[in-house]
Amino acid sequence: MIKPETPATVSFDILPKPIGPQPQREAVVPITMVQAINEALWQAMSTDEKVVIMGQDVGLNGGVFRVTEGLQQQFGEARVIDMPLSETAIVGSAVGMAVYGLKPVIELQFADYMFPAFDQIVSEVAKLRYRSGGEMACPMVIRAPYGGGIRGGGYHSQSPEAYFTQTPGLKVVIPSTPADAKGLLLAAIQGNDPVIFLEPKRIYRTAKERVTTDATPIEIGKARLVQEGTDLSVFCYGSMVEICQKAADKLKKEDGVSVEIIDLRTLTPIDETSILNSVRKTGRAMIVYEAPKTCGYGAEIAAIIAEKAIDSLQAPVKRVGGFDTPFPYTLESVYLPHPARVLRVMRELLAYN
Amino acid sequence: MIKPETPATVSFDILPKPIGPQPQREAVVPITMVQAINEALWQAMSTDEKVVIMGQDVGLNGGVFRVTEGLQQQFGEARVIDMPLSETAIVGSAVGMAVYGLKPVIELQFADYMFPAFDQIVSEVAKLRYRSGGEMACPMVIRAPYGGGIRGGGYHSQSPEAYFTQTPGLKVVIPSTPADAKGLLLAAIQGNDPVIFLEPKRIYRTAKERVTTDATPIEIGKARLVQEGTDLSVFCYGSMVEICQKAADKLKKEDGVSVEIIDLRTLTPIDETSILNSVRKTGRAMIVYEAPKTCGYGAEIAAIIAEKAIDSLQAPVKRVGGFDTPFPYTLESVYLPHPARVLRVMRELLAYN
Amino acid sequence: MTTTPNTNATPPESPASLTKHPLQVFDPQGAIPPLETIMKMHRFMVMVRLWDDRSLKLQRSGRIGFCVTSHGEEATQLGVAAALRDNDWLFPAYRQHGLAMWRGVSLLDLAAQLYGSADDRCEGKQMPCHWSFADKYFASYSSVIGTQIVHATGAAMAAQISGNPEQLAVTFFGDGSTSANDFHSALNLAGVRKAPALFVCVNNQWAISLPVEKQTASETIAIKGSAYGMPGVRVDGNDVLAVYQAVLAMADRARKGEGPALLELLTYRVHPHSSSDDPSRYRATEGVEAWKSFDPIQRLEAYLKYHHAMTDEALQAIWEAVEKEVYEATDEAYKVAPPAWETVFDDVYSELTPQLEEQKAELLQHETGLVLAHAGAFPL
Amino acid sequence: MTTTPNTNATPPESPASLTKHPLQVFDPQGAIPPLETIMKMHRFMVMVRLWDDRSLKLQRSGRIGFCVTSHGEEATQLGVAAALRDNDWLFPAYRQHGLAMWRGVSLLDLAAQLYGSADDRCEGKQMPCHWSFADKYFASYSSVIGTQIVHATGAAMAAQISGNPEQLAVTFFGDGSTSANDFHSALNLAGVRKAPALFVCVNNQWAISLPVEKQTASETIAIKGSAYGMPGVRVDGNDVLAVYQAVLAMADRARKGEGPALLELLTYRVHPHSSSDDPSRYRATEGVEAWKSFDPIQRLEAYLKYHHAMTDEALQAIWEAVEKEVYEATDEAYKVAPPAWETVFDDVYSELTPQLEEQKAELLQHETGLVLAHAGAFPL
Ligand SMILES: Cc1ncc(C[n+]2csc(CCOP(=O)(O)OP(=O)(O)O)c2C)c(N)n1
Ligand SMILES: Cc1ncc(C[n+]2csc(CCOP(=O)(O)OP(=O)(O)O)c2C)c(N)n1
Ligand SMILES: [Mg+2]
Ligand SMILES: [Mg+2]
Repeated sequence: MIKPETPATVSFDILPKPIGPQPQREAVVPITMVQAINEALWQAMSTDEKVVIMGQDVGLNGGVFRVTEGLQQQFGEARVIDMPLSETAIVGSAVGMAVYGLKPVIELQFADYMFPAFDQIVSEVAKLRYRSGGEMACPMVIRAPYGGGIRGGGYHSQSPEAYFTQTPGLKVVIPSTPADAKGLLLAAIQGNDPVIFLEPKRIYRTAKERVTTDATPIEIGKARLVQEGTDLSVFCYGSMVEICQKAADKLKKEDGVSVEIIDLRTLTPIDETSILNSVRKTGRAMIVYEAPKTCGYGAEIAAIIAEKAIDSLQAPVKRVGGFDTPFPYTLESVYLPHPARVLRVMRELLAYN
Repeated sequence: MIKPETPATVSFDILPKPIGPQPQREAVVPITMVQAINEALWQAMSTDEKVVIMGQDVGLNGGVFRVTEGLQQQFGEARVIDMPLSETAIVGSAVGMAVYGLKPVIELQFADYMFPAFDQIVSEVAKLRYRSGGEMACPMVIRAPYGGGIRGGGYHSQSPEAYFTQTPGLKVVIPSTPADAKGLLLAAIQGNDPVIFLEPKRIYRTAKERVTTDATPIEIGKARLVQEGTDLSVFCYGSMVEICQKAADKLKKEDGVSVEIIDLRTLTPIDETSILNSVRKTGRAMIVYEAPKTCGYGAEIAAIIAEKAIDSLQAPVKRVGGFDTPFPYTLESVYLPHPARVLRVMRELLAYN
Repeated sequence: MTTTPNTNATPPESPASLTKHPLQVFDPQGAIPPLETIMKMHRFMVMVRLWDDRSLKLQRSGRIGFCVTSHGEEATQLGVAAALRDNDWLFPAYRQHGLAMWRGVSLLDLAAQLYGSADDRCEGKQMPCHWSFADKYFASYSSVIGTQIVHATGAAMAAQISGNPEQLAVTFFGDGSTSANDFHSALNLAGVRKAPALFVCVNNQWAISLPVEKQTASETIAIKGSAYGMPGVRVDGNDVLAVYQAVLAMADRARKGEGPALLELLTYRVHPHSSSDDPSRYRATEGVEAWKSFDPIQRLEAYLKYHHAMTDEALQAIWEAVEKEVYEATDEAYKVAPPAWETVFDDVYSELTPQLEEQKAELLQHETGLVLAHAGAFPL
Repeated sequence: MTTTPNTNATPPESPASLTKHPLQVFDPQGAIPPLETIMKMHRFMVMVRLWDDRSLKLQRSGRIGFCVTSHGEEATQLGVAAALRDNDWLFPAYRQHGLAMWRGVSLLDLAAQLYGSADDRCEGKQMPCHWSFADKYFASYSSVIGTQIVHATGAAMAAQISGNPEQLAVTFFGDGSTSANDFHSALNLAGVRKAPALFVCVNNQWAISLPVEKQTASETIAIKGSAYGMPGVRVDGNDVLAVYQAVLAMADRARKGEGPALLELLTYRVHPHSSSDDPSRYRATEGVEAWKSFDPIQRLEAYLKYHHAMTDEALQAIWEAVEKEVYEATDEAYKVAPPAWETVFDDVYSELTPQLEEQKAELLQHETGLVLAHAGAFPL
């Protein structure tokens, strides 16, 4: 069917323009994930004036985690918008903006507060392209800090990724390093689809690494090989990558065993090829995530392996997740997968015959 | 720690009382799922005056599917409440009612419209008991017709069960027969926990069976053996049970193969024992559900099998789900798992060596 | 609390008691639009009426599974349509096809959507009457009550940001929808940003079986504007010129940067809620009859005749011509086949993901021979 | 739209410009409560003040990870508390510990919650200042802005249904929270049902960094009542007797079945939003200083002295006695150990599910020997 051209709706005469050049930094000096994301936003806004930032306290306050620091001063109140206390308003109005032709990049203050906007995300953002037969779409990025480890209790610590990975129409991205955060966020903003971009707040400032100063996107849809190994495949993402690395280091040192760690990084679309290749190589697989174990994203990875790599398996597929409870306050470090728990399960898997 | 007794808050002097006895029917005459649910509601309201029904159009109109037919006439407007068009208001106010001591039974018009109430369900209903250290709770039942097959398009056909099965604090129940619908609903209303009760609207009126006239609950947490078999285990629920039965019948007739079908029926808590026993017996397993395949509830079942019954497996664990797309309108029967597709996958599994 | 079940037998507001002074402009001194425009409004109101009649027949005869109609609410569509500019964005609900017609969407396109055929611009992805026409600035409505309202706020903010503050976003929703989360979010945000948006509430006094006085205790819908710092205007929604006037005034204000407005167009849902609804269960017929005698098309025709702009015969000719158009389009579109199976995977994303590629390949490899169940009516 | 970043340097509404005629009752002719009650209010206002100071110190010294304070907002708590009955349900947010104190919750119980210790009645499941005391009809607040508002509507409906229409449900929320979905749902439903609920908005003019005029364009918060068919009353929230009066009047009305009310208590957030917030990033200090001179405790003490009800020395003695209580309780509670590890599985459901049994067994079998990271502050 030939469809009528949608007219370039209107002219875009966006004001104000940036007031100054992007601050320079030394490429060799390692930066935090917060800095990397801030830089990605800065660069995206500089190169595409249709990029607009919206959220609570993102303006003068620079966001409660300071991720949007300096952006309103630089790009003005029209493009860095402090929103009223309604996530429905934030996401819903972003749909209208995207339909109009802008590219909204939303910050929701905590991933726990995606739920008041859940209907707009799942019913509207995810499905607008489909239901309109492709005549309309609402590419946008919804950023939210997620996960535990900062003593934020039940409503500042949740990991809601699986709510979104089961929603066709959304892409779901979770970086685990500053460089990935920058590159993946740039790709998300440049892309044509809505992206849920979850940021592991626990490692917002704890790990630093060198990040390129230029604006090079990292392709969405590809996992990252953290370390090669031969005896066991560990799939993880977000702040769990570091936890798995710690456990693997210990295992290497104490048992001389070589673990392959894969940072899934883009949860939708799933990089099945990397997952299956690794399992076919090592014959043993486990998944580590901090959301409640049951029906979490790890279930999908286990299911894919059970469906497509069963012949290679020399042991059960194991999941280490959070408990099937709401997120606790005092006992959060009991709840969260920690290196010792991961290590124990690694050993169980390796001992399996 | 010894906690202060919460006083029986107040007297309950609920008005009006029922105006007449429950209509009699012949126990031998088969009834539909709609009738069975209506009867369960009637009986629950008669025996426990704290049971209150709330929803859109549940009063004079008897609900858009007529499930609450006659209840307002019988129990009055105070206990069968027509609510304004806000699912947030419905679920949120039910939390307050439950805290007060009533037992709300909510009807949401379509499962697709659970999303505007998602925050109240996931943040409040599911977590109130936990976060208050058990001092408060909000047992209630949230009923909603779900699933496809009635040409309702993308927003009257979704299967959102996995959004709830990954939410600790909620129980999730899906009946597939009139008798189960009645017994499980009675158990849900009598229980002390919040229950998401999803009703497969496609078979609301298509299948009839004999149902006991008395109010006997069916325990939540137990799967139902639909038919015994030796060669292959099929796990399913809701309207997919019938689809699987059709495929199994054909397989029996044409290939002489014996399929075991298990209706999971209560998705949370999971009846792992029944699942694992069956797989250990047959060595082959598949899961059939109509929600999008990726990260659907079937992933959890596959993961459990991969984790705990890997040694018994003689073939990959297969999932037949809806496609990873929003629910379509014209092509819904292409989208939905149908007996032919299920049969094909059964044969693939059985042929696997 | 203990009222008897039948309190809503009388309609909440009968035409005789339009007491809260809604704006009315059936007065030739008023700044009504040129006769040409009025005639065009009339023609499209007739088209909506006949389209709805035809849809219901198509539904009854099983050609389509479902429809919603807007009998008696035609003035709320064409009065607004005529007062807007062609590039003002529309964020309608499911009873606003009159605006699509006014904007020039062909009846063939509309009919293809009813059938969900291969010609349907939504590719058969949405149920009947949930159309969208991006080239006409007519946005897609999901089904989820209220969500479109906040989209309009966003589009209006986008117009502002993009240096086009005179381009409006206009959204439609019912009285029932004012209870939805998104109504609140949308109006509050628009108020704060002084966004060029118009919020048009078609108060037809019912939300399926719920009468408006059980929907909200606010005295009117219009008064809700004050909660968001915007004017609320109550208009006789069966008076197409009043609707036109009110929209023009509020649109003018918004284009000048003076901010959004809430319009309450008071009308009545004469038909059942949808092809699946049976109002005899919950409302008496008196209200319906009363409002039928207050019909917006009849009122407009009486006006045209009184002012000698039209004769009975000329009007008759319009009805006949439009009816022919409607029948031809719906019959012609019926011949088109459904979309190809593999289109079910299109437009989830801008490109197929590996998972969708795999599922598509599986479908094409294994299932092309199947004959699947088709059609059948949506049962509610 | 293109205002410079510093427009909100001046506070939106300084005490000198309380122009919209809020109710005030610092007039001895008025029907104020007995002196005894006023004295009790005073004592608890002092307790809240000193409790907050102490919490902040505990946070700064690393004993607790987080706290929220209500400096300057004490009258909004005790004025309401004193005007209610003991079995009226409370659905507070996170700045209402004064009501728990008034109802007789011990400082030890409050302190245990700050530490999340084994004595915490929430079993360490919630972050500091998110307490609940079911025996005092003091409901649990999640953290998710606004959700409690609609719970109150439900509890009020339940009271009605259960034949106790004189028992109120009273909820608290901030100016920011009026933008939330649940505010809208709650008030609309309560209006329709004439539920015996009071909606108390503590308008402290800030939602973290957002000043109230960027939160909503409505002229006042009180005016929003009209959208729901209920009265909206604007009260000087730093005048504890005005608060008391207004609540008493609206409570009376609600108990008589005349329906719910919205109360706007105008005050100012003198402290940072929470222990994690740095207001110097987004607001000037003038507003804060102005409002400090409008302090509710000082005003009450001036009143008490003017009427010779108290001397400076007597007041001083109260401050000292209360401070001692606060320190003793917070020091005593600090000695209690955290909850046992396996309690992490309690109270998800009324009983453990098989999955939780399994996870608990695994924890107890394998992980008792571990030493896990502890404490550390909530960084925002
Ligand atoms: C969130 C949500 N809840 C419930 C429904 C079911 N539903 C469809 S239309 C309708 C009534 C709408 O009433 P109103 O807004 O007054 O519009 P009208 O139909 O009168 O034009 C309801 C409850 C829905 N579509 N979405
Ligand atoms: C749904 C949701 N969104 C965002 C937040 C983060 N947040 C916590 S408090 C707050 C501001 C609340 O302002 P207000 O309602 O005025 O209460 P106040 O803090 O002034 O007492 C925000 C945005 C939250 N807790 N919940
Ligand atoms: Mg209506
Ligand atoms: Mg505030």
